[in-house]
Amino acid sequence: MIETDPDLRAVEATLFASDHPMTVEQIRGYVGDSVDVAAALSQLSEHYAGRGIELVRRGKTWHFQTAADLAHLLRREREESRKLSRAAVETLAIIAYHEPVSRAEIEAIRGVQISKGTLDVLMEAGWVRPAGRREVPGRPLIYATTPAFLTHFGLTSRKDLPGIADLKAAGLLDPIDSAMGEMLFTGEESDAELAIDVNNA
Amino acid sequence: MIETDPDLRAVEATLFASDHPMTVEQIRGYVGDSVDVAAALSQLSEHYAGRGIELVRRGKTWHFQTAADLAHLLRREREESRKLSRAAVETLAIIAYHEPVSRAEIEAIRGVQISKGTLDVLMEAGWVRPAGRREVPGRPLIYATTPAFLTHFGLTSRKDLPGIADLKAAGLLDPIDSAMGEMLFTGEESDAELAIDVNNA
Amino acid sequence: MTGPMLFDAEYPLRDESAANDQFGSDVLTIDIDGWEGPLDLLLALARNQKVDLRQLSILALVEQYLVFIDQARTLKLELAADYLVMAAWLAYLKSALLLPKDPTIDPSPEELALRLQLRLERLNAMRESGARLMGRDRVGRDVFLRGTPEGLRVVKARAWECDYFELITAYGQINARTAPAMHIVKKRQVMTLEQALERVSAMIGRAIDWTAIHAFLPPMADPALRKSALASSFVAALELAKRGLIDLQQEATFAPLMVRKTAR
Repeated sequence: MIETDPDLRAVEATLFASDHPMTVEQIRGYVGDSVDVAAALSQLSEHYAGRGIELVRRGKTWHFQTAADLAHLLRREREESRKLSRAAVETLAIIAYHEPVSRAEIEAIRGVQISKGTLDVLMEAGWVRPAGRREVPGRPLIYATTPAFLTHFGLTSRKDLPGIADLKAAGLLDPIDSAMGEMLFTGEESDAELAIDVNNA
Repeated sequence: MIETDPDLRAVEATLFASDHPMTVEQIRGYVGDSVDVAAALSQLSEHYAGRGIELVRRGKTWHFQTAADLAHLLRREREESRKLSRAAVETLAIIAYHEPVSRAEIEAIRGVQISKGTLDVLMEAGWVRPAGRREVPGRPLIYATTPAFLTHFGLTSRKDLPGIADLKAAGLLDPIDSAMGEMLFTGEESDAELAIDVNNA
Repeated sequence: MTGPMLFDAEYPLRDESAANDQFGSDVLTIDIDGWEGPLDLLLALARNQKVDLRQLSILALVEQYLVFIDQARTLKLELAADYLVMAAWLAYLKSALLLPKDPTIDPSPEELALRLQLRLERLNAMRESGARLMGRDRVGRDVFLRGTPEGLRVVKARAWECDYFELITAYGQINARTAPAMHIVKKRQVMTLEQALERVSAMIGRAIDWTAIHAFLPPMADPALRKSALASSFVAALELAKRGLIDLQQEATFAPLMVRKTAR
């Protein structure tokens, strides 16, 4: 009987008790080397399929979560997470679809400079991290998404990003046209925007 | 099939996501009045019986928890080994050879004071324990070794410890002695020069 | 075709636009602050053409942008420099597109228009992707992790290291260090004062003239013994001099000590 398999129980209990998603190696650290963790995980995720709780994989990590279609029941008393600004959402999307990208590349796509706070917000949320430097003059920092990004947005891997295959096929994720960028968008302050006297804040 | 019963799924997800144990009424507040929560709970607890996760009832409230017999998995020990300091090794040796001894006695034998931390480390290692008080003025604590000490050093009893004579025979008393000797008899000979030799006894 | 179309109500990021749909200039006064740069404005204008961005009429778009900027200026709104740079560039692009083709211009106006279009497509793609990303089942909003995880703990146990040899050596050293000090001096080969007296007295009979004291020393290899012999012989010489048997003489400090039998 599947329920009494001690390896399965051990993996199930470990993931259930953990307060963060775990990799196979991390789980093995708790249940012992003798357990085939990967096999147990795949059996478990089958077992939980269609239930109120699901076992899901995000990148290299696994965790239990409630089934997405039950959101309407549970959302009620949960606070909506603070809304991200439009600039932050776009910046996150650019990093996720193009990673790794430098700040200048993000700016070239958006056509404006990004204010300092935007990347900070994304890093504070744990979705974005600096991922080294680009070996070009100036050695700019480049940014990439984190495992927590995959977890939060329910992505098994970056290949799961909505529409990424189509965008790639359409050439929209190619390195940006720097000629045009230089012509139009060098060194301009974006925060000023269309600075107005008639602000309707 | 049990897994697809929507009422069951709803109750399962609600309890999983809740940050406190819930009564039947509280659960009903989430899943709706149409659901027979009590029946769903009893079906669920049957389903989870014997797995790594258990649905348990405490008084009027229900919650999920990791199976009690797997609690040992959730606590993983990581050993970090560190070398005992020179002072600690000497203190341990003195306790082993002279037990039970008070701190003042240890200091008298070592010829150096010991810091409080030294005895603490030996007790943390499980090799030394307080063994009552000496019935002298001030009633100082006295210390002795533990069975774990014998085990660690592979001794059947303290009588296995080599005596001073054994140590001497093994050359273990020599290092300091010979160093002193060299200092006295080589370095200084040149100064003697015309010293008149009266002590040729 | 300019003003009202700019603020199509379907553009979701600007709520106030619907009410001001009909009057371009009014719209400008209330909503001009919402743009995130000229490219953003261009994209909003482009979406108002309600065609696939790939079928976009760049000329119409350029026209709209220029009109928009013009209106902003008539309203004496202060325009950020980048909007004006874009306007200048678009005005150039417009004239280049309208004029008869000049094959010497590189890149050609058509090429530039294509690049502009691609940029708009890109920005649009990222904007839509961002929205789709935000709309996914997100942890904490749509799906939930366990409310009360027991948590996994790693308990750090410090293991102290010490082996048996270290232990007993340490004890040996304490003993060695604290044992009462006993000094043993090595037995050395020496020439005693008695030996020296005997030897010097015996030899002095033969020495008629001044002789260095070294000559009275026995031939010996060991320098230590030689020193001892020298010292003893020196003391012996003093003793013999005191008895009046020999004379001693030294010409200068550290000069050889000369010995001879007392002249009678």
